[in-house]
Amino acid sequence: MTHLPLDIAHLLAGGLVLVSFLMIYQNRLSALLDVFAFHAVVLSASVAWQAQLQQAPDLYITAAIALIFKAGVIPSALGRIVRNLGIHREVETVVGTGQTMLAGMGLVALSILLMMRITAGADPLAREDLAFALAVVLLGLLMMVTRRNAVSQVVGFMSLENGLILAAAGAKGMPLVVEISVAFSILIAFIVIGVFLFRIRERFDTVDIAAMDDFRGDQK
Amino acid sequence: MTAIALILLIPILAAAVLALLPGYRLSATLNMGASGLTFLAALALLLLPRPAPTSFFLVDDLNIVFIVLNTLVGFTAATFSASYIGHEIETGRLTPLTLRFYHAMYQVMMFGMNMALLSDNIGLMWVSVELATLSTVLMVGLYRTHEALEAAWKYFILGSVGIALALFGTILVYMAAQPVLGEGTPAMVWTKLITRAADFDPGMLNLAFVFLLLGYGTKVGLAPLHAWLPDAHAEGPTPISAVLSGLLLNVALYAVLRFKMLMAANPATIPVGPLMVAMGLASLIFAGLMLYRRRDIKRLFAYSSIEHMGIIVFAFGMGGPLANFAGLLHMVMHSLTKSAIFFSVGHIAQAKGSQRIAAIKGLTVSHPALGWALALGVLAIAGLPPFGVFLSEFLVVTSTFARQPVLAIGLVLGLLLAFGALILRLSGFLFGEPEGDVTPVRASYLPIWLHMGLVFLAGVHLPGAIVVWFQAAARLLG
Amino acid sequence: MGLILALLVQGLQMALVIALAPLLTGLVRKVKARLTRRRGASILQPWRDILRLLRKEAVLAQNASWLFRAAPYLIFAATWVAAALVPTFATGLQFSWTADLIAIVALLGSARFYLALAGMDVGTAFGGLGASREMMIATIAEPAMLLITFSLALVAGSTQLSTIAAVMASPAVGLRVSLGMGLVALVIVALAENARIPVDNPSTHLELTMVHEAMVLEYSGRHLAMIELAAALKLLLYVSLIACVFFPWGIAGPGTGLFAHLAAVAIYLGKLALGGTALAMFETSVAKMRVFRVPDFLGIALMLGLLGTLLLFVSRGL
Amino acid sequence: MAPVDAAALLAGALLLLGPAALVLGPRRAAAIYAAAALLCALVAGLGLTALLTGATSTTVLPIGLPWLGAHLRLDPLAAVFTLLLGLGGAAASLSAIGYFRHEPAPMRVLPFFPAFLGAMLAVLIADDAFSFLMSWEVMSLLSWALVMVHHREAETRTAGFVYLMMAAFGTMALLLAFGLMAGPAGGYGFDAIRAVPRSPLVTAVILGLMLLGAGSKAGLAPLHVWLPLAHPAAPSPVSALMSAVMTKVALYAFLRVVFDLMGPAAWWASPVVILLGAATAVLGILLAMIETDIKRVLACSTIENIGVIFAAVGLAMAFRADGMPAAAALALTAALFHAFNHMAMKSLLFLGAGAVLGATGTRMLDRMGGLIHRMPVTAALMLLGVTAIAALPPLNGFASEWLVFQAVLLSPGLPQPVLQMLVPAAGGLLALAAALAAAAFVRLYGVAFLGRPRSDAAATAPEADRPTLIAMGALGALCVFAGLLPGIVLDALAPVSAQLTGANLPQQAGQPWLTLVPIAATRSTYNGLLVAIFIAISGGLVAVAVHRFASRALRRAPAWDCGFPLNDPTTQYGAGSFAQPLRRVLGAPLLGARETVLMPPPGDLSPARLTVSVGDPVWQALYAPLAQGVTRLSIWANRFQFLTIRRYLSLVFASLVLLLLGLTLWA
Repeated sequence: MTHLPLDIAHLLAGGLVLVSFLMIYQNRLSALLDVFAFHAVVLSASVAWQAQLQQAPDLYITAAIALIFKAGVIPSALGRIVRNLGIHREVETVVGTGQTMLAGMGLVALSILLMMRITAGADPLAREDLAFALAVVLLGLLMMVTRRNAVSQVVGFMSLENGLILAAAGAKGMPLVVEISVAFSILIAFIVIGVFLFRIRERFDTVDIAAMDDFRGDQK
Repeated sequence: MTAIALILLIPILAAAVLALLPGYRLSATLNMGASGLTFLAALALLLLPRPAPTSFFLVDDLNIVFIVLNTLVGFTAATFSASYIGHEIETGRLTPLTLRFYHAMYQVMMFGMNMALLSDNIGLMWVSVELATLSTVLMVGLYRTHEALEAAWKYFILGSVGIALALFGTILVYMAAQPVLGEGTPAMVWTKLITRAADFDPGMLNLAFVFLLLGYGTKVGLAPLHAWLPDAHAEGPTPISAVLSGLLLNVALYAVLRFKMLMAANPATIPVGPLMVAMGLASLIFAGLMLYRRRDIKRLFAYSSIEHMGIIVFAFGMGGPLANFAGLLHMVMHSLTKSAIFFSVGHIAQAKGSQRIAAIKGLTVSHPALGWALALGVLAIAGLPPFGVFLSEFLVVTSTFARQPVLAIGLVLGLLLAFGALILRLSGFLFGEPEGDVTPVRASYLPIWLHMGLVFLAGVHLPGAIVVWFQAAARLLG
Repeated sequence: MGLILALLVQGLQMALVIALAPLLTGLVRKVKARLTRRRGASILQPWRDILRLLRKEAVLAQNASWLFRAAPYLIFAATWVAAALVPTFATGLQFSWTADLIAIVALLGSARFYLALAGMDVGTAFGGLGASREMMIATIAEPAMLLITFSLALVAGSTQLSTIAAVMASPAVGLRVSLGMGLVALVIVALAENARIPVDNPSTHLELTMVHEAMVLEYSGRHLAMIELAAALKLLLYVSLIACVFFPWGIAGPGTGLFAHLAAVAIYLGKLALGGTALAMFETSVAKMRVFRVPDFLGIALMLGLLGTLLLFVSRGL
Repeated sequence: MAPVDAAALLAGALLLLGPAALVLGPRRAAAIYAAAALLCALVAGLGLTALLTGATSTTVLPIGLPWLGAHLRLDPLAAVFTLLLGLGGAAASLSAIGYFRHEPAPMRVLPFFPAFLGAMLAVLIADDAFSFLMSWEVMSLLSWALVMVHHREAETRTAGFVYLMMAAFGTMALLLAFGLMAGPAGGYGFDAIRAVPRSPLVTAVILGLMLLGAGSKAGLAPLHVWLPLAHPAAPSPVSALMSAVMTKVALYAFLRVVFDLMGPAAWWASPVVILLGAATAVLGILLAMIETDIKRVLACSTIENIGVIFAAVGLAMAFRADGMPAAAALALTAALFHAFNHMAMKSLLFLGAGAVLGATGTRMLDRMGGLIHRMPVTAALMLLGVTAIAALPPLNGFASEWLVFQAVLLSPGLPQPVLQMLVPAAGGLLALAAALAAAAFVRLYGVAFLGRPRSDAAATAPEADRPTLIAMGALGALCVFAGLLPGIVLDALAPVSAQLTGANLPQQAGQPWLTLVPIAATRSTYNGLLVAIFIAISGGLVAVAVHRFASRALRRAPAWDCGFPLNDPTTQYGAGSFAQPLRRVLGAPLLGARETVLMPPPGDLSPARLTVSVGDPVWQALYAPLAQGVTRLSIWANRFQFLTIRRYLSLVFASLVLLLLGLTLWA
């Protein structure tokens, strides 16, 4: 039995990390959404590959959800919002992209180091997969905290969640993966609806969270 | 088994019915009835012989405590809400439509929490916690004011991140278990995990626990993950504030405890006690400081919830039979007392037409019954006898000082900080010339007095059966 | 026999002190007059004054209450009892054990307490002025007195005056630094307690400077007589206290015969005369202090008392 | 039925009287207070019998700490304080019958008053850490409720807050102390605590915590600041209870732990207690000398007496540690005797102050005066009280102070030079405090009761109500009794000194003429009875003689006004002016009192002004900075309420990364 299948799995997982970096690198919303769609595609590919590896047909559903929902519906929906709000070419990072990239590097290094050092006992494949998944998760969080407006935070959250799905798919024979991915899709749907909601009511004319901070309680 | 089924089915069915049912009076009654039935089912679960754990559901000494408490407070909160929403309808802050939604969501939330507490499967537990969270998010935003939406949004984002982290932790636990227990469901069944935990890869468990602690800890409201809690409490309808403080925090705490037990079962893992102690102490002192500058009465008590969660986590972090017993007792006492406080606060806010602390003065003159009820609650939560909180704080402080003097001093300082702030505000609420509206309101005192009665009973004489029961649970926690 | 003699001695003592007290005051005045080149009134003059006052009608301020009328007798009684308990010429006093030195000081304290109250009863500025200053002085004089008592008690191993006198008389004691300090301190306290120059001037009625006289300003007739008598008794008490503690020679011990007692009386009279003369000479040689200098003056006594005590703690020999 | 069962029953009855009052309502108030008084009388009787028999009885109730139950115990030590509580409580309840007739909001007092008494009794008989602390805290809570009765005054609210804060602080200290004694296994029963041997260091820590815990309740400096606030704020019978009884309960806690539970303390622990005590005494009475609010003066004098008591207790500790049981017994007995006396005197004075407050409607001394004419009985009884508390023979205050001095005079026997140096100095401080007390109470009585009325209210003040007068009379009788026959009291206290120090004073009853002989007849004796008799006889004789043989004529005339008629009563010496000499002499150096005189230039007709600034230095030095610190911290922390969601997320993110890093390093 050759290592090829595993290497492909690694390749896809690593690819996901790379795409995460791409996302951090983007500072225009429209571009960001495109990259995210690509992120979802890579995810679904790697999930599908895992399904093929583990002979777990139900993972195909997860992959399908990822493809349709995350690569298709959500980005287009968000894209529409962004266009309607006319913030698609906005530059809205908090710290410069450079520092963010550096931080991202650090996070990836951290996650790899962590995996290598503490989970010496676990089986290597799972470990490396997990290292990548962890990296994606952390990068997603990083994106959430370094971006100003809600749309890019949503995107960051979704990339984070892609990392989760990756990890779940990588975990051999983990039950409920499908349910979890479904649940997460619902969650994200909620978020998007939330964003919609804030736009539909005329109260928040922008989705920039700073605008909402005026309504923070306990200031009276 | 049937009892479990009832505990889960009643809420979900009620939710379905309530979603369709117009007319808020009827649905309020139904809501109350359903919660009551759930409570009865929980009692049955407590009294009948325990069913054997399945791969999805589990009943043991630990979670039965949580379940009974959960259903009880769920019931009393529903009773309170019945009288609360009447007033809200009159003032027009809520519409019958939103109320229909509210009642349905209430039951969904109860369903989620009950399932989380009953689940023997860490995946199921995660799903149900998420469910409970989402339903509460929707209720926090119920009033549709800027503040409410902002609070809901904050709660939602932070909660979702927490959920994500918790899920990652869950996956890690599975991956730690999978080599030992084999693929598939068994590797997610807690009862199986705990038996073989010793053979798991400790590193994996450590990593998992970090994520689980942060993930579920966000829901527990531990500083610095607490940010959602005060606003969610302050801006949502008061029954929901009561349920959040009284129940949801416990559910999240329950999850943390389960995984702590898992860690404890594997000697090679990092000691999680110090971690929890540190977070608990941080939350306690931080919340103690925050209490001083609050202007909104509900936010005030929300921070006091953070403070008490800190104490509880501290106690569980210390471990040992005394501290665990104290932690468990403190959790129960806090749920009962804090929800009672929120009940009276809800009525007071309605009477005064404001939640601003500055607007609430001289209650013992203008609304004696409400005022003294609030006084009892606050004095109890501040750790004064003859109430149960005093018993638990007594045990925590004394047992800690004998083992870790420095920690105990930190604990005492935090307690004093919080005590000072609460008493300062309380004497403002109760005494001086009454301000604002002094017209009496019709309030439902039954839930308040029921809770305070129980808390008083626990403080003066804890029935032997309960002691044995709690001690068993404390032993489970190790 | 012993008991009878003791009782006799006790009674004699009480009669003696009351008889001698005004004479001592008279003597002091006489000597002062002489020292300032005046002839001065006879030594008996104080007695004459008292008797005359007793015969006069008492004039009472409108506002005076029963306390004002009762106080003089109370003050006199307290002082008298205190004076009666100080061994003058014999240590074998029947009732000396009813009160030790601390109690005697405290008795004088209660006399002062009621005098101050009486002073405030009338409701004029004078009374309060005198009372407040008197209490201020006493506040510093009393601790000093107590510290002196401590050092005496440390030497004698007792606070009973009879015992102290007996011990002091014994050659074992000898000359001690601490006792010297005690003596000086006691003299200062005595001056303050008896409202003598430089603390207070018994013969002034200048509002700004008077202390004791301000309190008794409203008294007249028999009440004034009582107060005067009490004051005289107090002076006598202090003189005989100093005498019995620091110069205990010649005091008749218990069980000694009648002759010894008579001799002791003679010696005692001599001591009184000496004491009175010394006081007079001192008073003529110093000037009255400002009221707020007095605490410093008494502070010396306090310091000396404490120092003496501490010295004794360091070594019994000092 | 064993005494302890009876005590438990009485405590329960008193505690339940509160809820009962809630049901019965204000119309039954008199009956409820009467019932409380009756129960307290029973408590006193019980305490006395338990003390005289010297027996110890224990029992366990199925409440309190679940696996332990509430252990109760009535031993001589507890019995003394039970007696004390009974007497003080009875008097206060009796006067409450009359006092609260005019209370506008009776239900703010009625339920808490009896329960407060019950809680104090519960503290005394508790025999395990939990029931002890629980009753302790209930006691604080109820007394707080009683302080808050007149909640409309802002100063009352401040007082209540400060009080409850200090109470909580004290309780925390006690919690830690008991935690240390109970050990990690949680042996909360007192018998278990006694059984454990402890190192000197541990006992020192416990002692320190007890000084904080019991000291804060007793009013030991620097934890005394709440007394002058809270005691005056409460209604007078409550002030009497708090000042006269509750401080003694704190003393009981200290004695119980230090002499009974924690085991022998090292000698070097005692100087701290002695010094604290002496310093507290001077500071307290100095404050009393300067305060112008009659109840504040009394509260400050309570601080002084607590100081005296603790100094004596410290002496007892020193003697005990150096193996001088007889001397320790003397010091301890002196402390207990003074505690008993202070209970009687202070209750009497506070009830009197209450009567004055009720009659004149003010607590300010400078609005009173001449009350001896309007309220003769109150005035007479108060005169007794001030004489007693000014430590003047032949009353009880002097007797106990005399004993304390006798104990001080035993200090040469101590081996340690430190103590030899320190004890006489402390003795000097105590003497200073005693002298100051005399001054302070001359001032209080002279300004309030003597002279001419300074306000219309004072000029038309009615005599106090009968129950209060009866209560005051009883207390006055107690003062006289304890003053004239101290020997009897000392013999009654013998079982306690035997229990705590293992030694006793010589039997007093056997002495000729009931003389007080603490050590030996040759060393020092005092006989209050004879002194009183002598004074009475000689004074009486002289009075009779004078009236019989000399003139008895009497004429009323206006007082001498230097020919400058100005009969405005404000020209009398008031509270401030009376205090002035001592304020200058001692207040300036010790309290930082400042006087500034504004003298207008010649020709300017504006009046000259004298402004006096004086405060409690401890407050400035300790509490104000503390409050500021907390405020600053809370302002700093409050920024975390107003972050953006992104920043909150960053917090989560940061903690996650931090933990992961920690994990990496740990591995």
